[in-house]
This record gives sequence, C-alpha cells and structure tokens, in this order.
Amino acid sequence: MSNLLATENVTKKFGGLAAVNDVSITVKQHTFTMLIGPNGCGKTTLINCCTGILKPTEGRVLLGDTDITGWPTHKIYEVGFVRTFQIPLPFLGLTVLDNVLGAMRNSGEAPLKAPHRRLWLKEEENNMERAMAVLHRVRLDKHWNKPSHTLGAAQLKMLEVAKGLAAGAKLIALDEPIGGVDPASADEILSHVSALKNEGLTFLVVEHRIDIAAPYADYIYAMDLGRLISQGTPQQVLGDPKVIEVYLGKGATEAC
Amino acid sequence: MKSQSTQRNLKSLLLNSEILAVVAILMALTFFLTTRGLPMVLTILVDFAVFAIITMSLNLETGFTGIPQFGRVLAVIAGAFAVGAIPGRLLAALMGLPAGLNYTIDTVQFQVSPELTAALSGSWMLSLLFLFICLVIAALSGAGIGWLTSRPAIRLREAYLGISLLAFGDFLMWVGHNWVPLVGGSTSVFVPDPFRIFGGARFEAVVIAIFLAALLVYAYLNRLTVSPFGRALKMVRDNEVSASAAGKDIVKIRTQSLVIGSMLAAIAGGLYVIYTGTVTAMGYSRLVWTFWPWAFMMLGGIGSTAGMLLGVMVLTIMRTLITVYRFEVFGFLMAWGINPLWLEFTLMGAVIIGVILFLPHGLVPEKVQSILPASRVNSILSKGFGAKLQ
Amino acid sequence: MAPWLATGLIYASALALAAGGITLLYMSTRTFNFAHASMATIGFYVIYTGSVLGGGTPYRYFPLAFLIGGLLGVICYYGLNRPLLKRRAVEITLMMSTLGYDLILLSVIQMYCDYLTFSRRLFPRRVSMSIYDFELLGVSAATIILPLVAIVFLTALHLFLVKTRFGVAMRATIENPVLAGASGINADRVYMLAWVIGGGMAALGGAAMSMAITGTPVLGMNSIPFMFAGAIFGGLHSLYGGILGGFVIGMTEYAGVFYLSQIFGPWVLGYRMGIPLLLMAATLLIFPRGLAGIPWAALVRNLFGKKGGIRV
Amino acid sequence: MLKINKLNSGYGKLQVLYDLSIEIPEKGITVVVGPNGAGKTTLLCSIMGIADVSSGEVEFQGNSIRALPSYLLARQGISYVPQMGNVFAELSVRDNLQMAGYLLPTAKAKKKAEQMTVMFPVLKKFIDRKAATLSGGERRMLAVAMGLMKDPKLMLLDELSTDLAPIIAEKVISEVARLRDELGITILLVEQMAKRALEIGDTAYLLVSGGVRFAGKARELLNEPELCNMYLGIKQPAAQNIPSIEGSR
Amino acid sequence: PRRAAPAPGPTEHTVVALLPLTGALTTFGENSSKVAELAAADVNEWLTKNNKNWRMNLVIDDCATDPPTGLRKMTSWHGEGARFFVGPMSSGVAREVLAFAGANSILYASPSSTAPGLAMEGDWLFRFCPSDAIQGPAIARLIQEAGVEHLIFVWRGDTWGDGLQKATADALANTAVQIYPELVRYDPGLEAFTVQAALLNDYVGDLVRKGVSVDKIGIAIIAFEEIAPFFTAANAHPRLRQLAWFGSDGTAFSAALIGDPTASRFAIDTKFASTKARPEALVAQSNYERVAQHVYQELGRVTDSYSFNTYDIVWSFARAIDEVGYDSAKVKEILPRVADEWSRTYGASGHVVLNAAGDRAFADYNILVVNDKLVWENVGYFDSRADLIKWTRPIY
Ligand SMILES: Nc1ncnc2c1ncn2[C@@H]1O[C@H](COP(=O)(O)OP(=O)(O)OP(=O)(O)O)[C@@H](O)[C@H]1O
Ligand SMILES: Nc1ncnc2c1ncn2[C@@H]1O[C@H](COP(=O)(O)OP(=O)(O)OP(=O)(O)O)[C@@H](O)[C@H]1O
Ligand SMILES: [Mg+2]
Ligand SMILES: [Mg+2]
Repeated sequence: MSNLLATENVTKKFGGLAAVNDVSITVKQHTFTMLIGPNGCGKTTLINCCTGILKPTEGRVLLGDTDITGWPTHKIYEVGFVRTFQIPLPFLGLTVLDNVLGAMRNSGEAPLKAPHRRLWLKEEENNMERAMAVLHRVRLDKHWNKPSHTLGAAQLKMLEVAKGLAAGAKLIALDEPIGGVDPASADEILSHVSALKNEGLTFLVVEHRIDIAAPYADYIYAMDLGRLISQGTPQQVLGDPKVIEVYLGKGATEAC
Repeated sequence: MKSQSTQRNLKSLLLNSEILAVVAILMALTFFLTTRGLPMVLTILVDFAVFAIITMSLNLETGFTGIPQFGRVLAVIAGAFAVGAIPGRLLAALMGLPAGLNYTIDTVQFQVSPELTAALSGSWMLSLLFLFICLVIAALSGAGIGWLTSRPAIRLREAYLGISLLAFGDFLMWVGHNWVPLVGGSTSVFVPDPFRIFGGARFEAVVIAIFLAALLVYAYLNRLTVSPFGRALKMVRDNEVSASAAGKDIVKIRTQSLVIGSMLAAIAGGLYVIYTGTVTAMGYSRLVWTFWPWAFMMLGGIGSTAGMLLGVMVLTIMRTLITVYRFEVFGFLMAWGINPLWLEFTLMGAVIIGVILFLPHGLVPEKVQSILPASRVNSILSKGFGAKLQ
Repeated sequence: MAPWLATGLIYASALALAAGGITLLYMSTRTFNFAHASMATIGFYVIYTGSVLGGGTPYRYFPLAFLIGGLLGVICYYGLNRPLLKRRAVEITLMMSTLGYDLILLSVIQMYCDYLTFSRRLFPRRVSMSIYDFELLGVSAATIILPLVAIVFLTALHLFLVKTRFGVAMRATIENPVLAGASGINADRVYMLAWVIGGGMAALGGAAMSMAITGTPVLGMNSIPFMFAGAIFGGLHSLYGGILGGFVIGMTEYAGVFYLSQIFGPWVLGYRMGIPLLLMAATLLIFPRGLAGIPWAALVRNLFGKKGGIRV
Repeated sequence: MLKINKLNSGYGKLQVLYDLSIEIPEKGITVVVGPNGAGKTTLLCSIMGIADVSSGEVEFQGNSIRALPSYLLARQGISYVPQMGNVFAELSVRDNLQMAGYLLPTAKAKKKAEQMTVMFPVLKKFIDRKAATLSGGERRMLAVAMGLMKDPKLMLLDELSTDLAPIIAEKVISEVARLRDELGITILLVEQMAKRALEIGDTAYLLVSGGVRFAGKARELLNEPELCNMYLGIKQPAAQNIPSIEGSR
Repeated sequence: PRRAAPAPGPTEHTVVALLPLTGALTTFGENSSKVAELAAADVNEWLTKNNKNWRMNLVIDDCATDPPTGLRKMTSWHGEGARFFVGPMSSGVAREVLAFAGANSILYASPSSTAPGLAMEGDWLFRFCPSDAIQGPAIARLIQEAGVEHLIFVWRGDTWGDGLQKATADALANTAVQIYPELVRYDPGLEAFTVQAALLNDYVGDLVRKGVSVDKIGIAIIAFEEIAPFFTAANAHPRLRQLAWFGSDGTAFSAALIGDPTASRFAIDTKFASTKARPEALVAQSNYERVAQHVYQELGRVTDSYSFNTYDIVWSFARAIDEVGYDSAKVKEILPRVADEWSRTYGASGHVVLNAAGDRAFADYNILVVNDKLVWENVGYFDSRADLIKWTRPIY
C-alpha cells in the first residue's frame, strides 16, 4: 500500500499558539486512518491545513506525489481530496439532494455550457442516482426533497457526511462524522464508510466516540497539544498510557 | 401509473409559477388594452421591459449569488454612457463629421445628430448594424464594469461591498455629469436613432424590440440558472467555505455572476438610451436604477427568475396607476392640505414594506427543487437506491 | 482658520453622529438603516420649525430633534424591524424594509413642507440654518458647539456601551437571540434602545448638518451615501470606528477638495465626492474591516522593524 | 418541578411532537434519550418557547409558562444549553461568560466565571479569543460553562458530550451528577451517550418519532435490552457497565 | 382636487403640467404650478362664458428635475391620452423626452428651458423663454457697463448654467473684458460653498497681485436659489465684498437672497445686478399683475420670471385647441400664430414671438438690484435690438 496523503512537519501557528506543531502523518491508500486527541489538540486545524482552508505556517502536504501545500480548497477538491466539517455547513437554501449533488462534479457548471441542457443532463442523472444511494445509506433519503434548513442537528451531520462521500474523491477527510448521531445510525454510517474503503477509497477520520469508531480503524494517530504522541494499530494506540492519560481517561483504562 | 404521472405533470404545469406569471401578466395587459387603449399598454411594456432586464440581472447577482449589489446603477450607466459616447462617434467619423472630444458639445451635437439620424433613417442595413453595434458595445462595457466590481467583491463582504458599490454608482453619475467629452456633461448627448426608419411606428417598434429583448434575457437566464451553474451560484451564496470545499472556485463564480449580470444590466441601459434617444448623466440616480429594481426583486421573490417578471409588471402597472389616478382617488386629501403628489412615495414605500412583512418570499418564492425535470426525477426515485455506488 | 475648516468641522461632526447611528443599528440589529436619510432630514426640520416658530437659537431644539428621531426609530422597530427580526429575516430584507420606511417618511416630509409653504408662508424647501446662528469667539457658534456636542454625545454613548453590559448584550442578542433570551437578556429592550439611540443620532446628525449646508427635503437623501461610507469606512463592528469613519469622510471631503482644487484647478470641484470615496475604497481594499479593523499595534510594531506579520 | 401535558409542537406546519407528556421531578436528573430526529431538541425548544407549540400545557413550579418569552424563563431560573448555536461565536470568551452571568450581580458573576475557568482551564487560556475560533470541543466546554454559571433551579442540557474527548465527556457528566447531589439542581439531560447518562440519571424517557416510548426509572430502561438495542445501540447487557473498545464487532 | 372645475356637459381636454416640485428647482415649480392652476381656471371661465363645448383639465405632476422620472411621467400621461404638456422646466428633462414626444406627436412647451442646443426646427418642443443666446449678451453688456476688465466665472453645473455661462462667455469674446482662465463650476446639488468662495478669493488675490485694481474685477455668478448660501460663504472674504457681482434671471427676485440677512447685505454691497426678461411694453390688459398677485397671495412670495411664461403657455394651448381641436399636429402648426395674437394683448410675459425653432425670438432684459430697503428694484433695462442698457437709476 502506498502513501496517499502525507504531511511533512506541518506546523500551524495562531499568533503565539502552535495549534499544530511539527506533525508528520501518512495516510496509506485504502485505509481507514483515525486521528484522535483531546479537544483543541489540533485535529481540525491539521485537516484545515491539508485541505487549503488554512495555510500551514511551515511544512508540506503531499497528495500522492503532488505538493498541495497552500493550494486553494477547490483545487484540492479537483485532485480528489475532499473533507467534511465538524460543525456542519450545509447550503441552507438548497434541498438535501441538491446539497449532495452540488458537492459532485458536473460539467454543466461552466456558464457557457449551462444553458444547453443536453450537454449535462445525462451527467446530472447519474449523479442523482449516486446521490440518492448515498442519502439512503445515511438515512436521509426520505428527506431528499426538503430544504436543508429544516433538518435537525444530527441529520445535518449526516448530510455533511453524505456530501463528503458523494463527492467522488479518492481521499475523504471526515471531521467527527458521527458526533451527536445515535449509535445505531453511527454504526450504519461507519460500516458504509468501511464498504467504500473496500471498494478503493481512503479515509482520514477524526472522531471522539472511540467505542463506536475504533473497531473500523486500520491505523490511529493520537495528538496532544499540537504534537503527535502516539501512532499505530488501534490496540497499540488505545493501550498507550500517554493516550489514556490525556485522552481516554481512567475509566477506559480498566476496560482495556 | 402512467396516467397518474401525466396527471401530476399537468397539475405541476398549471401550478408552475412561470406559467402563472405569464397568465397574470397577459390578463393585466388585456385589461388595460380594452379599458385604456394601446398607448397605455405600450407605455407599460417599455417601462416593464427595461426594468425587467435590470431586475433579472440584479437577481442573478443578489438572489442567486448573494452579492449585495447596491450599485446596480453602475452597470446601467456603463451601458448607457457607452452607447451615448461610442456608436454615434463611430458613425460620425465614418461620415466625416466631428467625432473627437468636441462631439458631445451642445452646439456640435446640434449639427451632427440630425445628420446621423438622417443617414440611419435611409438604410435598413445601416440601422440594423448600428443597433447591433450599440448592443455589443453596451454588453462589452457592462462586462468590463462587472469585472471591475468583481475585484473588490473578492475582498469585501456584505455591507462593505454593497455600500461601496452604492457610493461608486453615485460617483460615476457625477463623472458623467462633469466630464463633458463622455456624454456631454450636463447637456446630454443625442443617440442616433436606429428606429427612426420605422417612421410613424417608431415608438411601437422600439417597444416591441425592447420587450423581445426582455423575453430573450428571461429565457436565457432561466436556462442558465436552472442548471448546475445556477446551483453552484446558490452554493456560493449559502456558504462560501463549504462551497469551496465542494470544489467551487468562489472567486471565479462571483466574477462570472457579476460579469454576466452587469452585461445584461448594461444592455438594458443601452436599450433605454436608444429608446429615449439621449443620454443625460444626471438621469442615472440610485433611486431609479438601483432601489426600484431592488423593490421589484423583493416583490417578485428573490432567487426566482419568473418572479422578477411578475414583480416588475405588478409594480410598473401600479406606479402607472398611481401616477394617473392619484388625484382622482386621493384628491380628498387636499382638504387637509396634503398634496396627493407625494402619495407616489408613500405607496411605493408601503408596497415595499407590505411585501416584506406579508409576502416575505415574494410573489413567486424561490423554488427549492431539483433541476432535473420531474419525470426523470420520478423515474430515478422509482428505481430504488440500493444501486451501486461509485 | 482655513476657510474650509469651519464648514468641514460641522459637516464632519454631523456625519460622525449619523454614521455612528448607522453603525450602532447595524451592530445591534443587523439593519443597515436607509431611513437614516429621512430621519436626518426630519431632525433638520425639527430645529428649523423650532427656530422659525418657537424662536431662540436652533441649539435649543437639538434635544427635541433627538427625541423625535428616537421616536421614529421606535416606530420603525415595532412596525418593521421587530417582526422581521423575529422571523430571522436576512440582512438585505432588513435593509430593504427601511428603504420602504424611508420613502414613506420622505413623503411625510414633503407633505409637511407643503403645509409650511401654503399655510405658514415659509420657504421650507431651501433653508440656510446658519442665519439663526450667532457668533462665538469670532466664528459662528456652530463651528464650536457642534463638534463639542458630537464629542460629548459620542463619548457618553461609548462609555455607556463599554461600562455597562448593554454593549455586549447588544452584540450577543443580534448574533444569537435564542441563546441571549436563554441568558435572560430581554431582546426587545435591547433592540428598542438601539433604535431610540440610532434614530436620535440620525436626527441629531441631520440637524447638525443643516447648520453647515442648505437644508432641503432631500438633505438626508443626498448625504446618505456619505453617512454609509463613513460607517463602513470606520468598520461596522465597532461604534468608535463608525464615528471615526464619518468624521474622516467629512473632513477629507472638504479639505481634499480645497487643497486639490488649489493645486489642479477648479475642475476638481465636480469630482468632490470621489475624494473621500477613493480614500475609503483604498482603505477597505487593504483592510476589509475598515479603520477599526486595522491592527494598529501590529502596524506600529512592523514600522519599528520587529518581526511578525500583519494579520487582517 | 416541570410538568408537560399533552404537548403538540413543531416548526411552522411541520409537527414534531405528538401529545407528549413528561414530568420532571425536583432535584433529580431526568434523562431523555432517543434516535436522531425523535424530537428531543424540539422538546427543549418547546419548553423555552422557541418552537411553535400548538396545544398542551407546560408548567414550571405550578405556573403555566407556555406563553412566556425565554428571557423571563431565564429569570425564573431555567438555564438552557442548546445543542447547536450555544455560544456567541462573535464574542470573546470573556464576553460570553459575562453574558451568561447577565442576571447575576456583577461581583457574583465574576466569581462564577472564575470558577468556570478553574473547571475548564482552556477557557482561561483563551479568555480574549473570539468563540468562533475555538475548537469544536472547546466551544462545547464554553457552552457548558455558560449553562452552569447561571445558578439555575432547572437546567436543560442538550447533548452535552458531543464533540468532547472521552475524558472531558466523563468529567462533564460527573459534574452534572455533582450539581444534583451537592446543589440540588433539577436537570433535564438529553444525551447521545445514552448508557452513561442513564447510569447517573434518576428518571428516563425514551423518545421515538415524537412520542414517549418508555417512561420510568433510568436503570429500568437499561434493563430493557430490546429498547436499548434498537434505539440506543447499547448491545451489552446492562450489568457490564464500562464500554469496551474493541469488542463490539 | 387639482383639476380645475370641469363641467359635466362639455368634453374635457387634458393638459399636463410637468413641473419640478421636488429637487433643485422646487421654488420655480411651485410658482409655476400655482400659475398654471390660475391660467386653467381663467381659461375655463372664458370657455364657459363663451359657451364653448370643451373644458380644460389641468393636471400637475412632478418630474423632480430628473430626466427618467420626467420621461416616465410623460409616457404615463401619454398612455392616458394626454397630448399637451406644459413644461418640463429644465433643459435636461426637455431633452430626455424629445424623442418620445416626437415619435408620439406630443406637443410640449417649456416656460424656462434655455439651452441653445435645443433650438431645433421641426421638433415638438416650444420654448416660451428666450434661449441663452439672447440673455448672454445682456449679461455681457451689463459687465461692460460696470467697467469690469477681468471677469471670473462661477456657475451652477447643470444644463441651464452651462448653457448660459457659455453664451455669456461667447458674448464677451470680442470685448475688452478678459475672462479669468480658472472656471469655477459647482455641483447643482451642492449646498455649501466655502471652498468655492475661497477659490474665488484666491483668484481675485492673484489678479490683484498682477496689478489689477479691485474695481476692475467682476464676478459673474450663474446660480439659482443657492445664491444665498453662496453669498454667506463669500462674505467671509472681505475682498470679495469689494467687487462687482453679476447675476442672471436665475437669481433675479430671489426670495432666499432677500430672506438671508448676511447674503442680502452682501448683495447690496456688491451692487449685485441680475437680468430678467422684460415684458415688452406691457399693455393695460396684460395679465402680468394678475399672475404676480396670485402667487403672492397663494405663496406669500414674489414670483419668478418663468411663471409668467407658464401662464401664457396654458392660454396659447387653450386658444389653439379651441381653434383646431385636441390635435397636437394641427396645434403645432398654428401655435406661434395663436401665441402671437393672444399675447399681444393679454400676455403675462408680454408679447410672445416664437422663432423658427419654436423659441421666443427676442427679449429685453430688466436689470434688478437689491436696494437698501431689501427689495428688488428695477434700475434699467437691456434693449436687445440696440444692444445697450438704458438706465433709469445708474448704479455704476
Ligand atoms: N482561527 C483560530 N485562531 C486562533 N486559534 C485557533 C483558531 N482555530 C483554532 N484555534 C485553536 O487551535 C487549537 C486547535 O484547534 P482544533 O480545532 O484543531 O482542535 P481539535 O483537535 O479539532 O479539537 P476538537 O476535538 O475539540 O474539535 C485550539 O486550541 C483552538 O482554540
Ligand atoms: N428549525 C426546524 N425547522 C423545521 N424542522 C425542523 C427544525 N429543526 C428540526 N426539525 C425537524 O424536526 C424533527 C425533530 O428534530 P429534533 O432536532 O428535535 O430531533 P432530535 O431528537 O433532537 O435529534 P438529534 O439527535 O438530531 O438532536 C426532525 O425531523 C427535523 O428534521
Ligand atoms: Mg475539531
Ligand atoms: Mg437534538
């Protein structure tokens, strides 16, 4: 398995605070890689640095062999790397389905082509089929035609995940995909992600609900205070005393 | 199953807002035609058509893309000034008449413009060509100003952008008023009239031409926005961060929207000055060319192109009625020393407020629905979604 | 005193008051108040009517102008703004609704002028308030009094917002009314107070402005771009920014046109509104959040060669 | 303390809750659990007068509070921590805390804020930063702190543990238990970490599709394997208290 | 209502007065609207007395000195069937509606548009006031009479101001008067003039430094009601008070000037002289007094010179319509003749002779100054045919 995403000594400073400090991780192809760590340790910031929302202060981000450091977000999307947001950012004026369709590629987005329906209709239909399938998996298919501002909190989270999954990328970063989602649905979403992984996609997932998510993980990175503190298979990392101390807490120790 | 779906199609066709809008408009016009005669209808139509184009362009930028375009007058001015300044000069230069900086000076105009119009009214070919050139020049200058305004639009947000545009709209008007070689400063410049060739039917011809232009713009915008492009615009409007994460180039999309919108508004400005036959810089005030279109847009329903037509039509008819019937209906106010003249402002204000309070989404609310035709959506839905992914 | 300075000072103070009101309303209700135009005009007509019919100096009627402006603000709040805020209307809707209100006020102003013209035999459509002014320390009193009024008033307001929790409550309420309510903040009172003060400031601004330039029924309508420009130039997230912006816009307009026309000739006069606008545009392009958004500290640090980039 | 009788409510035309009746006993923790979209948040919104209540009664300490605006509820001692939008993103952390203590005397508010920064040291560290720049979990901590500060009689807590690292989540939940035990505050807790919540809770309601599916003692719900499995994703028998990390598949 | 007493039997013919009731020219618009009402009432009285079978329905509308608004109002009223318009007052609006009026056979007559560029043959616009090409020489002559050798121009930058300034400058072209090269043109919307006054002071200073004596310097100001704030601002510069200032018909009889103590004092000190079209030897039946009285009664002010033209326009329309019916094409043919005939006896503005372009052919100008009692006083007149000023009380 080759490396799909690699960060090389990425550092991000906000004023004096180094939110991410010299972090190098690699995400191998066709894996479910998890990123864990206490609140504010820099997980979201790291993903933001990888996807162009923020520019790293130092270090490089590589996607395959391409250096994508500092690229704008939409260009990173172009090369097959999408992300979802921890706090959902839906397109409130669009329907649930259009939210998902909008995250997919369609050549009808060029203003010169847009007025000629013939040129993009087929594409749109295929997209819709796929979008509906994804919505089905996150249990939003019933709501496909609702404006997204009428969804509840967890449903928005699922929509956010659906947008990521449908985008047709090879690497998908999910920032807390199951926060606030009920355990049954959470399992369903993650098993879907797992199925996609088996079909050839790669995932980088941030999640606090270790009990539900860890079983799906192939590899885990743990961070604290902006630095990597542990990495390895789930067993190794979750058993690591450092991780237990800063992240999992005593309660979890006993279980392991 | 099949008959049921055709029935549903028929029903959705009837409830289709565009069709409703067209029917309502036709009914209003027929009413005026029978009760007040053709001139009234033409009067309404020409006002309607010019402002419909402007309002639709505003809707593209504001309703779809979320740019607070409080400087609509900028693009209208660009089109009007360009058509006032350039095509006439070109023609004059061709004919060996003064076409330089002094072309716009009152006394020169006074000699040149009858000759130009005479030349145009002699040849269909020339008139048509001239009209075409006017429109192209208007479109180009509109696109130019759209591109220019898109530069700050990248950096400035919301109110900052809206108010900057508003202020610069005022400023551009003053430039036209002060810099004589542009459009004659305070003493307007004449636009050679390509419709003079219709002789006595000139007014009717102009009205029909502008009306057709408005319909064309409508058709174009409708096709342009009911498409993935339109959806991308709305994504940018709703959430820029999320839109860029979904692969949309915010800068590019905002620029595209501003360029297309401004181009259309400039064409409307160009058509308007061809219709009036003159460009007076001071005529391009924010009240008329920015705020009225905004009011039309609010009434029509932000984000809905068909709504724009309906909104402009309703308010145009209303404004005409207010102008004409003010004294008859509200004459009694004179008893209290209130001049019904001012009711035009009162009523326009009341309409804006009423619409916002009681019809917050306008006459034709923005449609939240798929851009695919309903039949295709249904067939996809009926297939079930277990279908394979990727 | 430079010839432009007297008028410039009055005009700039007036703009500072008006722009401050716009900023206040924007901060507290997200409403960009177009009705500021007519409220300002009404402020002018209050002091005009007072001076003509009631006698005495115009300054006696400034408090009344403030009150009437505040009243107009309250009407706007209960009639328009409140229902819309309840509905969580978007910014442009709020903005447009005040345009409707402005048009209605404008027609009321015109009707009132009709009344003054026909029943009172006055010339309300073109008024030089300066003829009601008196002389103080060798200059017209307005040159001294109005900047003072502006400074005192704005300082008091600033202190009120900073020293009490009201200022924070105001920003909190508009950002998240639900949470603000759950924290025990009475949104109604916050909004209403903002409208009283904002409307009052508009009227004060209009009244002050009429001491420098001719009062007409479109006094406010003609100067509203500058009030707005002042507000955004200063930065909409800070009251002091709005005040500063209004002042700078007013001063540059007068000073700029004076000095530039001496250098380049009188043709510059025609483009006078461009001077503050270009300054504003240039500033906003570098600092998109206006004067109050300029990281002065970092700038100064940079100037003195210390490391650390400017963050905007 | 809080009594809800035959409540019907929703958003505009959309009805979410149907004839819902719930009672919250004084000085206890009432846990409301249920799958997504069941209407838990809507329930809290209806109490606070944010959702549209079409019929039914809401009584707080014997008085109807159905028509009261939320600021008056706050003044009666109800503190609400929403699920989303629970901090003032554009304000600094300090101002957020100040707003939370809006109803308290200034000195007391200061002291309380102090206490909160002791409980969540991050807040102290970031006291002058805009809340919008906090990380997801830090935001949630701020929200919880703001809720705790208000010195309430009744607290409505919507999904406290979301976005929190397990160690913090545990801390927050035990803090909730402490509030009840030491200060005698009545608490209505909506939680997705159902198991943990039910362990500390006294009364429990299981909400499904806008109706009550189970009402009773919290421990009893944990002993209903079918409900637990179907709606709460709790797969182990109740006896085994601690979540296992690897074992569930 | 505004409609002047229509009787039930006879047909009504609509005449629309498009006047600026808002915007910069409000005062003129108000005066003219009162006068138009008076004229319509007089016309209808005459029609009734003579048992005519039609009545005039006069409608007053506001065009706000704004070209698009003016055009919209005209199209709306045209849609209602109106074919005759009194106004618009400003040349800008008059020009905006030119093409529309031409294409739709709408006859309109302006009481006050003076732009030379609108002097076109065959168009549908009549102008009952002389174009600037006639007033310019009057002001020029006045300037020469005052013994001024260096003239500084300051004027209102709109169609009217630009036109009149140009006409005056043209008339001065071959005289001994030198025009100062810096030309001060200000925004028509401008309401504060400290900067302009300061500039003028600089220019005077410049001339003085070059050795020109102050009594050889004059300032021609072409302004409307803003003359009052302008003088207030100029008053701050003592040197400006020593020069001779010249006005135009825009400032003649300005009520604002009289009403402002500082400004009127300044006008007295500078012998501020304004020109105003002079009714040619008014006959006894002239309606001049009647119009002046009416406005004074209604509005409590001295009316402006254009309002007399308004009165004559309404009557000329009425007489012509009475002759050939409500047919704008026919009226267009006979209007010059009718106006000539009627005004010879009754014209409020004196005898109206229209030239080939449909503009008032010639006119004499009264010279008006503010006297010590703060009233406008006529001190002489300019004879346009002889190109000289006949003083009744020489001021220079
Ligand atoms: N724009 C910003 N300005 C200043 N500090 C920031 C900004 N964004 C994030 N931070 C800080 O950087 C640190 C890392 O934040 P980040 O969002 O990456 O945390 P996280 O690991 O995702 O935490 P959580 O699990 O709570 O979401 C936090 O302390 C946060 O407060
Ligand atoms: N503002 C709203 N407008 C319209 N419908 C809404 C709104 N908020 C929620 N809903 C709908 O109400 C239903 C119940 O939502 P609610 O948020 O109360 O569920 P919940 O039990 O809190 O779920 P979650 O676990 O997601 O928090 C959902 O179907 C949702 O789509
Ligand atoms: Mg995070
Ligand atoms: Mg919820």
